[in-house]
Amino acid sequence: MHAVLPFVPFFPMVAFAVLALAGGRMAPRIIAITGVAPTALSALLTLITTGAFLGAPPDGRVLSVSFWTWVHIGGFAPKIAFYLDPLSLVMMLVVTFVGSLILLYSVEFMKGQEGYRRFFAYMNLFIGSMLILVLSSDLLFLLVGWEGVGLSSYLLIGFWYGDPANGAAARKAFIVTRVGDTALLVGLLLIFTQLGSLDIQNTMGSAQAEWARGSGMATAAALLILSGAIGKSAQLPLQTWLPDAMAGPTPVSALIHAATMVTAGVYLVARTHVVFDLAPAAQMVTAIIGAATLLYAGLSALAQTDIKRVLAYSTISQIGYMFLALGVGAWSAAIFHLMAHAFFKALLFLAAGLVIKAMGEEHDIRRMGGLRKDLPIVFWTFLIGAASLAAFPLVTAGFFSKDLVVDLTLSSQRGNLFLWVVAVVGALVTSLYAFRVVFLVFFGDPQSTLPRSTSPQERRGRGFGKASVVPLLVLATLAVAGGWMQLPRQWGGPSAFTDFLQPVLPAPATRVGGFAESAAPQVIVAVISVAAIYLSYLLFARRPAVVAGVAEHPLFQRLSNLALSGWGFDRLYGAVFVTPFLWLTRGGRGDVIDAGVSTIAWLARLLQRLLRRSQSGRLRYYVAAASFGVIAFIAVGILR
Amino acid sequence: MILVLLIAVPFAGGFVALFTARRSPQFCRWSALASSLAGLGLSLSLWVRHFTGAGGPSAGTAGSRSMVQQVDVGWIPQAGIHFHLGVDGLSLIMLMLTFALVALGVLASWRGIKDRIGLFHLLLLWTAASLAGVFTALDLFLFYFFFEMMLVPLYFLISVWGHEDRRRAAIKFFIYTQAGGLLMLVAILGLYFLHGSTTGIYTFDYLQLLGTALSSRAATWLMLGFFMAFAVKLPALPLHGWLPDAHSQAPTAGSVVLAGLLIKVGAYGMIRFLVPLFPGASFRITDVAMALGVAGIFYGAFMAFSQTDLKRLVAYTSVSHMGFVLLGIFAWNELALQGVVLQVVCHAFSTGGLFMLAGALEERLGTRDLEKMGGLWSHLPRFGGVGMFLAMAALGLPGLGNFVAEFLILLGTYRVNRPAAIVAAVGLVLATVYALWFVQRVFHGPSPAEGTTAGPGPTGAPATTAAPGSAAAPATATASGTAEKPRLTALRRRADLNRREVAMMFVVALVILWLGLYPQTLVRTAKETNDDLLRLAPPPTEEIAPNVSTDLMPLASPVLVPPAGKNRP
Amino acid sequence: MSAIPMGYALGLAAILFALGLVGVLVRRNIIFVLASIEVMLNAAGLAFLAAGARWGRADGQVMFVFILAVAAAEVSVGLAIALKCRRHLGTLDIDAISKLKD
Amino acid sequence: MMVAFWIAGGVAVAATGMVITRKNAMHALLYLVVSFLALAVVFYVLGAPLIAALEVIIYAGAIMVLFLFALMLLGLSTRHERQERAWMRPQGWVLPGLLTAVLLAELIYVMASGGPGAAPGAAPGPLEVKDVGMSLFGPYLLGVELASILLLAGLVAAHRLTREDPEDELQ
Repeated sequence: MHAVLPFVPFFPMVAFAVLALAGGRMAPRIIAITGVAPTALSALLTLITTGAFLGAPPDGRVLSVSFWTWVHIGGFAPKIAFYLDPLSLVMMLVVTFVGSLILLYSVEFMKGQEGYRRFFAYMNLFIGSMLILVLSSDLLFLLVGWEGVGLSSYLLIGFWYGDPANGAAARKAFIVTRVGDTALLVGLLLIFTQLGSLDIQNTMGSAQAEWARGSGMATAAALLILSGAIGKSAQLPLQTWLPDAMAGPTPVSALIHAATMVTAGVYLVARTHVVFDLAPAAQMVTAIIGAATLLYAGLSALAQTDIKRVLAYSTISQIGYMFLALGVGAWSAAIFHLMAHAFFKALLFLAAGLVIKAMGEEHDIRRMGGLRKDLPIVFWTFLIGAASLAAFPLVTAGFFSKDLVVDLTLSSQRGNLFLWVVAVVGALVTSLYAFRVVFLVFFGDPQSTLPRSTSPQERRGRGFGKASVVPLLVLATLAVAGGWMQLPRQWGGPSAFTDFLQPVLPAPATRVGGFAESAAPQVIVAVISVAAIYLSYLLFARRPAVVAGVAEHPLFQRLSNLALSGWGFDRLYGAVFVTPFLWLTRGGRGDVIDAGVSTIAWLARLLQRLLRRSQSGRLRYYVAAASFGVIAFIAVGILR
Repeated sequence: MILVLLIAVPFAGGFVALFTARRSPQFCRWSALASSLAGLGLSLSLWVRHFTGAGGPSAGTAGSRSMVQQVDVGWIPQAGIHFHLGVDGLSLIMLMLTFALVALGVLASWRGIKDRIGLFHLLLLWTAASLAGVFTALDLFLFYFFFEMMLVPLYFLISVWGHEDRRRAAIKFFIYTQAGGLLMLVAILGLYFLHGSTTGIYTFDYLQLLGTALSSRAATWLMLGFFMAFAVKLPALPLHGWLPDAHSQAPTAGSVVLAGLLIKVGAYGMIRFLVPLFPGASFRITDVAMALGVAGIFYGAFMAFSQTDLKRLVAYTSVSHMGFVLLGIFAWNELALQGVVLQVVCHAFSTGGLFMLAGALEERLGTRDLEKMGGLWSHLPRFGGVGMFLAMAALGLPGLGNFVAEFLILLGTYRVNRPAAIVAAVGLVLATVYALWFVQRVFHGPSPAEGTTAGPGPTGAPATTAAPGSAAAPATATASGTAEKPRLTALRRRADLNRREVAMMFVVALVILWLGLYPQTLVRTAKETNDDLLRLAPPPTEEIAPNVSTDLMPLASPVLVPPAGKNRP
Repeated sequence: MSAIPMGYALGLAAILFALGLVGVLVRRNIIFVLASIEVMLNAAGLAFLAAGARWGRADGQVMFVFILAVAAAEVSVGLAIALKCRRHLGTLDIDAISKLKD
Repeated sequence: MMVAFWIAGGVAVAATGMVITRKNAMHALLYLVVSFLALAVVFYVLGAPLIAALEVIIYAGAIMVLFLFALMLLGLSTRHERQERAWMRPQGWVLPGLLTAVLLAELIYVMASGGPGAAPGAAPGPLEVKDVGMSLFGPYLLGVELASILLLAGLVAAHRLTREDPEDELQ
């Protein structure tokens, strides 16, 4: 099993190299094969490793493969090495499995696009970097994966580079995440200077030994790591880039901006949970950020009109839940929600992609409607995804994972009632916007007169070959069945997932007795999500007159516009950072300091002009000058 | 003996190139390439013999332990001037860098230079000869001699084969460096006489001058003399005026040599001469120098972003990267010094690559103006790929050499001056801004041929909700009609990088990747020199003892509690 | 033998020199300039003589002879130039002769 | 003896003053001759009869005559006199006068305050013309030769400059 591990990230990287460097024309079929096969192979290898892990776990349930020492200067000796433990295994499963499904889907979705090869090259680069990120044993090597993921996200968002707006969105994503990465870098500096090593396990061990709980160093390190995570996972205040990242093709949004990259932040915090344990202040900050983000993003999603932006804001919101879980110490719950979210959010995105394709590149959900009959498969899979997102009780994986998070928010010692209430309100909003999309897109009468072919067969047959539909079905089953392995505590059912992660991520210390202990909170949450679905049905399917009245109200108009623009963060950052920067650089086009220094040249020229006039050519002036000189000489002689 | 050859070969090669040029330009180019590769071969042989042998350099010869080979012949004995060359890890790295980049420079101007080819290659090879001299000179007088000799051929390179404003740029370059050089000469003479007066031996020999006892005031003034000369070359912030002009007006080979090597003389000089000769004085100006370094990082980034001339943009990026070098030098501990050496080499290759790319683009498009470029990826995919790779190297993508170098520098600086390290780290974000802006304006955006319609017809994804249907992309400023870019529409598939250029870019990319993933080769070579230098000029305090005051992390939340942990380097 | 105290003679020389200088500075006719120069030369000669007389040495008088020679040569050339100037520039104004300036 | 000195000095100064202020060149030159003659008297009083004679012969005689010849060659007419008056505006005298006054003051001050100490030994014996001749052709022999060459140069220059050569006209 040792031998197998290095190949998992190796295959996608090789695929990237082959696709990027191969000159000449490659037939689309060959591109598709070299694009998808390696990741599928990695997925297979991961399954084998998982099987081996479950069956005969290696000693200490850890598998590490070391390649070489990156650089060795005095005490600084980071290594290029992989470290597989249950946490990275789960992440690897999600990345490779969901990744290969999405690659399969994009074989057909991107067919006929110019730059087909470039697309698969970048996707494989992404998957390879993500695997490096998840598997690396050294924080510095993790940074390689971390930035590699950022780079491939930049390349894929700006895939259609023809339109400068896509380029702008790509740059925005890379720069905003880079702000977070710089904070992470400073964190690394601090960690190495204080603890003398960057190897994750080693650092965590020495952190526990060195730093007292709540010590300044621990809090600083935790906060820096957190800001790196916030940048990558698009949490407040660095979340403005994700909605614009929808400029990339839909499979990109599905893979990077739903399932894997944005969850890298969650993985990082989970991986360094020891530091967060030592810094309760930082953990509280994480929880607050999580709660604030899930509410902020939920409300924004409610007002969006572009189907992909709704899902983008919903991703931000769901990751808010994960950060909330991390904040209250429920590490494995966060990872469980991460996995479930990967399944149903990827499903939603892929289904949305088909909807957009069917509607002829139309993104605005207000101009869609009644697709229920036209796209049955897409409708049912989208419905399952939306239900899972809305945590429809008992049936969907979303219910089990979100319920675990919400339950632990209340029962964990680090959690509190206020966070729980926020989480529940978030759940309500989530169900609202999830089913708003379902009702607007699939129910009601068709709004638009866009080119929708007349005959259903033709429409059904249009472009939805097996390659597009199979991933949908697989993800739909996962979105439903994915949750059964981890039933809620109160039910006494199997808790396979948290047990699997137990050695790496300890369960949070829970409060005893009282409201938290009882089953009441779970029932409340379930009831709320169902009620929200019905409310959404009322609001958006039946569209009663009173609702129209409220919609016209100016206050509601202003509020929805505000929510539409992501609560004005873009304008805020534009005013605070972008405009001063542009003003400064435009102002500084001519090199100010260079101009300063070249005033010496100007002075020389000025002096020359002055002295020129003294050479008037008239002899009498020269005699006068000479006599003036004599006088001066004598004066010096006298006065000295 | 090899050391003298290192200088003689390129020098003679210059003559050969000049005389063969009359017969056939191709033969002249090949002979120039041959002599630069010969130099490279010589330095590689030295490196293989001394640094890849039994795990480290053989016992150094007399004097400083790290000197691997020395040649010491009396030149003007009465004045104590010796033709004293010596090579150790650091100078060997610089030598290999010199010959490699000169070879790349010759290759880059294979088709670019058409008139007076012989003279061009003569000047290029003489620059290489004087650079070899600078990096191996151990006699301050000899060092100054080569330091000045280096300027003359490059001045002519810029002023004869340069672009539209070449004469002014060449003169500005010459005056800047000459003024700095003269200050250094004064400092050298000052040191010479002070040493003579205290010890009675009047000599320019670096090894003997090392330990001179100087009054703090004299040391400061002499140090400032050296600092000015190297700060001009490095370009530290206020003295960088010459760099953008010289780079944008120089021919491709000129700017490759300028960016790759001449700038490094500043860094090499500071490491080799400035701090070891005046340890006390240099550590007194550490804070000022680091502030200059950080200011340089930011200023370079801001200016790079606002340029419309491609080569000026790349020139300002090197001002920004050299800000890191200045930071690393004055952090003066093992990590920072290794970072500086790595940054010097990686920057030479990444910026050299960018200049070769800019030169190739200028050959094809006939312009350096970014406004006239845009959407080249669809027509020049190889250009795009290489441009993207080099941009990533410039912004310090982990996995490439620049990142490891900058990380080491930040690590080293973090121990000495925490705020400087943190602010410099923030500078990395600005590096991202200008690197991506460069890629956007040159390669992305609507392709010139179609003019108004979007490049490769994106069938999906209007970016923002406001965008109407995806088909009619708005005519942006860069694609203002095809009339303005007649030349671009003539781009044919064949205009992309040809085999020679791809080979060059491949070498550059390989080196950057190699230094990114396995920099140990370089670290091992420079290790001996760094230990020696740290022995000569021990840093003021081993480490800032982590007392409470410096530990208050500016970023930490207000709920900070003074740490109980002890610090383990 | 000279009962004249040197101070007086030198004073006279100084006055004559000053008058000559004013002449050169003010007058714009070349002839007058040359004449004033003669006056200044004589003043210098007087100073030499005063010193020679004072110390009883012949050197003062020898110097005067040399001054004479110089003055003679100078006047001849000066007047030649004046004639040339009159013929070509048509004027004797010393300010007109400023070709060397540009 | 002193009286002669004062009278001659006064005449010299007055004559020189008139030289500078006259509008008519001829009058100025004649006043100059008077000034030189007065100077000759001063030289004689200072105990240098040879120089006084030389002054009269060469300076007043030869050089001034040369001046007069030149003046006649130039043919100054009354038109020049009016031009002279135009050139000689009174305020033109202010600055040069001031400048010269400062110079004069300085010279006077130097002579009054400085000056050698007491004369070495008694007043020196009277200076014979023979002594002048002896030193002229003794230590200063070289000087004399050079003076002759100088005069030759002056001669050649004057000849060359005033030759009427059409082709090397000053364009």
